[in-house]
Amino acid sequence: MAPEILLDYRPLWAVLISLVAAVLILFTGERRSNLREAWTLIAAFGKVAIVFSMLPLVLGGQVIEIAPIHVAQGITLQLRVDTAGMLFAALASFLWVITSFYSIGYMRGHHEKHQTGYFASFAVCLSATMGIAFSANLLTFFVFYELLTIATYPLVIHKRNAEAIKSGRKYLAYTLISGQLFLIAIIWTYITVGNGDFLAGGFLTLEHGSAGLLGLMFLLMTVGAAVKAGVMPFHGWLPDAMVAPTPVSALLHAVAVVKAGAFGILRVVGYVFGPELLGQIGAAEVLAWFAAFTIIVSSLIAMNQDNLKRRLAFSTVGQLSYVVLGISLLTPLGFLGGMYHIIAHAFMKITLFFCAGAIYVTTHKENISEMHGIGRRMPITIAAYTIASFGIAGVPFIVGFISKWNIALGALQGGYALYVVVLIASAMLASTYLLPLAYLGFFKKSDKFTEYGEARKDMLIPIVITAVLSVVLGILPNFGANFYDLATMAAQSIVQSIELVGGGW
Amino acid sequence: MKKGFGSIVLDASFRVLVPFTLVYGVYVLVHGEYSPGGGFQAGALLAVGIILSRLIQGNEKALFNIKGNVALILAGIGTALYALIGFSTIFLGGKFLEYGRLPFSVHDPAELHALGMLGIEIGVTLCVMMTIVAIFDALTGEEEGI
Amino acid sequence: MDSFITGSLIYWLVAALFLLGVYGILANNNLMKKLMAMNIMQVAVIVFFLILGQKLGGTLPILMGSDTTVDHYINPLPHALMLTAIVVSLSTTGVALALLMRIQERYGEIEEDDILRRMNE
Amino acid sequence: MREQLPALIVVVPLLASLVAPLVAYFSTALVRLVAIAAILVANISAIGSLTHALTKGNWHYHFGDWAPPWGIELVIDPLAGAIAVLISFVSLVVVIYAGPYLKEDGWLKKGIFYSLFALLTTGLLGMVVTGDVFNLYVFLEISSLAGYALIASGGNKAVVAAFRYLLIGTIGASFYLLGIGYLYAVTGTLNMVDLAEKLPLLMDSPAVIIAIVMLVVGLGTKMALFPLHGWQPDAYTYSHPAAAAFIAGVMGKVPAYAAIRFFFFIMGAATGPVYKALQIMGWLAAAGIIIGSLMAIAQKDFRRMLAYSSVAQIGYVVVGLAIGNSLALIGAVLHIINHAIMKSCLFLVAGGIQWRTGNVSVEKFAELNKKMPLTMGALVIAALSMVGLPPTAGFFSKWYLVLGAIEADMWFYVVVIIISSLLNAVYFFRVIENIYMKKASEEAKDKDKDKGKGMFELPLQMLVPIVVLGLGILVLGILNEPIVSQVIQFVIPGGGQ
Amino acid sequence: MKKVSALLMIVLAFMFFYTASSLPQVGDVNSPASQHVSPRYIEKGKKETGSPNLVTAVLADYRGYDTLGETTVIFVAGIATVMILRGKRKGED
Repeated sequence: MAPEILLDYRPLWAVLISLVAAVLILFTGERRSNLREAWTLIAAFGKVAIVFSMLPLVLGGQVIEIAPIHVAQGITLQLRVDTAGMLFAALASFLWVITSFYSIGYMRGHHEKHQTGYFASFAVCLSATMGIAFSANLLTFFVFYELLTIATYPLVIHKRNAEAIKSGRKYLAYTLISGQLFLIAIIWTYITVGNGDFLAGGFLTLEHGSAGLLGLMFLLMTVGAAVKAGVMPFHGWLPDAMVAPTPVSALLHAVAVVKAGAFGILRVVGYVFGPELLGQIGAAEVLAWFAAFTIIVSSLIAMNQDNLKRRLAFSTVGQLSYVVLGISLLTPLGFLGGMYHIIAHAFMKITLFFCAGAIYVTTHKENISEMHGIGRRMPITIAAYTIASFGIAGVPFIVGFISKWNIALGALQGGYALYVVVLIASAMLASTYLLPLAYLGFFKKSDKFTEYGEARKDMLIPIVITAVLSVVLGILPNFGANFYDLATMAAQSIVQSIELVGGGW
Repeated sequence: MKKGFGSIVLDASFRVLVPFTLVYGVYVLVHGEYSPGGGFQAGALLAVGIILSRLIQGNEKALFNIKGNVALILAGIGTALYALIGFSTIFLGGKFLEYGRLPFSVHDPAELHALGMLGIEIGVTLCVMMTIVAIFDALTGEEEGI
Repeated sequence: MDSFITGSLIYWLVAALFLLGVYGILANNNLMKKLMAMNIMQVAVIVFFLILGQKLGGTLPILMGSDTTVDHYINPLPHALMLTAIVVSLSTTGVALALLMRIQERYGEIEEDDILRRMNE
Repeated sequence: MREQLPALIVVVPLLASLVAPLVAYFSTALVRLVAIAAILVANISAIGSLTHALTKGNWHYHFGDWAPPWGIELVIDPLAGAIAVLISFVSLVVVIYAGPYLKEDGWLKKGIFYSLFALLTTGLLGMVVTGDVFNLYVFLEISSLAGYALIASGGNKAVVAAFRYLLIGTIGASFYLLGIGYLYAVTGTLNMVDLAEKLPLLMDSPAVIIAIVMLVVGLGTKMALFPLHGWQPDAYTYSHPAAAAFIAGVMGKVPAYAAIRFFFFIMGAATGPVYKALQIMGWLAAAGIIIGSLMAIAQKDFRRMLAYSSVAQIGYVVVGLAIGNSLALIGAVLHIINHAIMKSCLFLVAGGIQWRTGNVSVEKFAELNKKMPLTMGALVIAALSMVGLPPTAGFFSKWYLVLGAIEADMWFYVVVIIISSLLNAVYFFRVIENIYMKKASEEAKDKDKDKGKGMFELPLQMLVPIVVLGLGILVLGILNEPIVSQVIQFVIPGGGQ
Repeated sequence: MKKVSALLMIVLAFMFFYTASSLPQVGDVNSPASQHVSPRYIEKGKKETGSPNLVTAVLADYRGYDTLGETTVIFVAGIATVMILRGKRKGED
């Protein structure tokens, strides 16, 4: 089923709008902070409008293309909106709005320094994310991928203290090295194939080289993407990046960076190599093993973290590996579940980080052991936190359940019962490391929190929105942006089969 | 040389030596295309004449008392003369340094080349002479810093 | 053997001269000696070119009367080139001497290793 | 005048440099204008010649209307045209930048500076556009002498650096001269086109082989190819700050261009000895890339760090030659252009920092982003480009080099290039960290001379060139495809058609 | 350093000596240098340039552009020397 191609500049605008915003923000500067935040919000809403205006076309089976620049002979920087890209773009652009509101509140409530640089690089990050979502070939993908690396660096080192610099170096070391490996693989692909255009189902075949060479290529590419996705053993930078302010962590872990990594793995597996080839050379199984390993181990590590944000970070490492696992199962439902988990995890984890940030700004407490009885004072926040935690644990009627269910079905489809066990085990672990805060918060008595009240309005409202949305999406998976249909269509296009047995519910 | 080391012998020899050197330099210049010689050698000789007059008579009384700065400017002018001859042939519709286009009325085009060569040799002579003088001044270290 | 002496020996000598110059630049520690070695090296190159212009039975290339037989005059091109090369080496030496004077008046010596040590401290 | 453009490229700046002392005697403001105008004319002529060469084929200009090989000719093919445009452009930018540095100097020093600068430009342009190997030597010496003087005028340390550069540079020039002497001995001609016809028959003669060795040593010394780079760091570090950007950015590239000219156009790289020589050069360059980057990491002085990184970057070009297929050659030429712009931009920034705060040590760069935001922005762009991150210019030259290396199955070079770009990341991000994250110590704040109290962070004459080059890096990166497909792919031998 | 460079020189010397035999014999009237370009200077030089001194003819006319460069080199040497000796930066000993 060849989708009809539609030439349109909207993808380009979607990428550029926040770049323009970044420039405007830089020139507006620290003094006129209201105008500066105004730029952020305008860009955010504009981006959402553009992206969602393309949604019906994509749902109608169309593909939007635009090739702004030729890089070299036969190599173009090309943007294409297909179902998977639409999924990611809609998610990121929507969550950017919420995050901008939240971070304005956070920054003001917290009197952070360097806010201009913060909002500017934030906007650039979103541009890069859009580019990653809409990139039509490997080179475009790589360009925006590196842009994302650079744009995230100022966010990681936001606090400008020694610790921040150290983690910033670590971040750069990981991402730049993996980026170079990625680059080798990309150039190699261009040499062997002649072009790197993403094709649903993959464009590499066994004619392009022996299984060993292709396996090496796959390894290079996945390492390049897995570092950003924080798959063990490449997760080292992720918890250290926790020194960044909370909205940044929310952006890093829920919206942009790690999701870009997961999305990169999706592109590599589904659109460069394709399930068929990977099934032949059996490279995906290795990836699946790594993912399963990461899921268990990261949960175990997370349990011993007292710092709330570090704990959430390790839980992110685990949850991202769900996506990787679902994708590397190479089964239709696996792809579906993996892609939908990008959505699900985004909503749940952003809620969790928002809560952590709200607690930090209001009470300046970061460690769980100090949060006894906090629920008495901040009931709404902790309630939202609890909902999200249940979602991560995979309780039905919350969005996390749908994706996990599909991944499990996908595992059965592929006949790997073991992964189902992994999923269940990790669900147990998740509940054990996330729920204690809710328990302490509500049921432990403590007089520490008499002086604090509920969080600021402009931080509370986003929390409530995301929490509610994760419930709504758990009941109507297609609510809003038809995420579920998008994921289904993408999965179908990848495995080129209509028979998508069962699926969600 | 502020005062020079003038003595009777030197002054006497000066009267013979310097004019001879200068004339010989000019001869080498103009005769350069019939015998070994040319602008560079001529420039060196003329410079020697000037430097001799300085060494013997001292800067104040020197016959040709050219300060280093002026010498430098003149050296540039000398080379510029060479380049301008090249430019002139461009403006006369030829290529750079195409002596055949020089605007003189002669019965044999080869003479135009000879004239052109003479012209550039003069430029070269001026450049070499003045450069040597300028270097001499700089080396004696009597000129103030720039 | 005779042909070697008349024909190729000079190349050996020129090469030896050139390499002596290069070795002098590399091995000497006194900057002035380096400069002299540099001149030796340049002279070797100049001589090499002039050799290329030689012709048996050729005289210096100034036409006598109307005789324009090629073999009667040695090749004028290398001489013209080497005039340029001589002037270049002269200019280089002049600039080098000026630099040397500055070094001398700043450091009071022209021994390279001492100067480098004092530069970097 | 249209048909005179190739000559104008060289002789106009030459004439300007000759009359500079005279003009300066009357008006020091006028001499600056004269120098700028002359270089601008050269730039325009270079662009005109390049377009002519691209549209109507190579352009031969016979001096004195003597047909080669008897006379001297200029040959403007796309390669020469492109490099000439590059040189004149960088020269133009830097000569505009030089103004504020000379404020306190007297008329003679101003005149001599602009004269030397124009002569350096003339020499480099003359080397690029000439079609005669001996003429190349003459202009090589002009540029070298002007370069020695400009370096020596940077202070007392600079004098020593200039003297050592003079000795080593003269060795290089003599080796080059001896090399063309051998070529002349076996072919009897000095004209490049003529040589290109005669040499292929003589390729296995020992004289040609030794000529190749001489050329490798001579040009390698001049381009500071490892291990012949000993003169380069001091020379670049201590040279006159107003000219450092031009010297460091362009002077090393022209010998590299000459190497391309000799090995690919005159001799033909396919032939055995040249191929072997290029392989050896390639290995040396690979070693130079790694060692130069490591040395750069060890440096504290910003300019010295940049100088060592130049040792590494010229290695990229030579590696491109060693790989030798068309993609790698495109990469090499592209890198000559990109790196000239990047390195000039970085040295301009270094000069600006020195001018504003009086220090060049990376440790003291803290909080410069507050004092001079635009300059630091340019520095960041240039740094990213040196690391080779898209979409800056540096990425694309690296892209072509790696493309060529993989196509030629020379994975060794791929690894080297990747490692070196990571090393670049190490030292450039160290600089960026120092600028944006360190807290400035008090005495550093006090040491800020009051020069920055103007309307802008730097005088406009200095700020505009920095910004122009900074944007130029981005433009070169984004407009990379048209540049390659319109120009660069025609510069490689037999390329394009 | 000394030993290394001496070794290098010896190696180069052997290269030179080895290649010397492949160069034309000294004074060989049939060497390429004597056969290819220079004959025209001798045969037509006087007629074309009017100068019986062929070296001057080549220097100043056929290769006049080189000589322009050569003169420029002298000029550069002059201004370079003045710059170096008299152009000390202020505030330097």
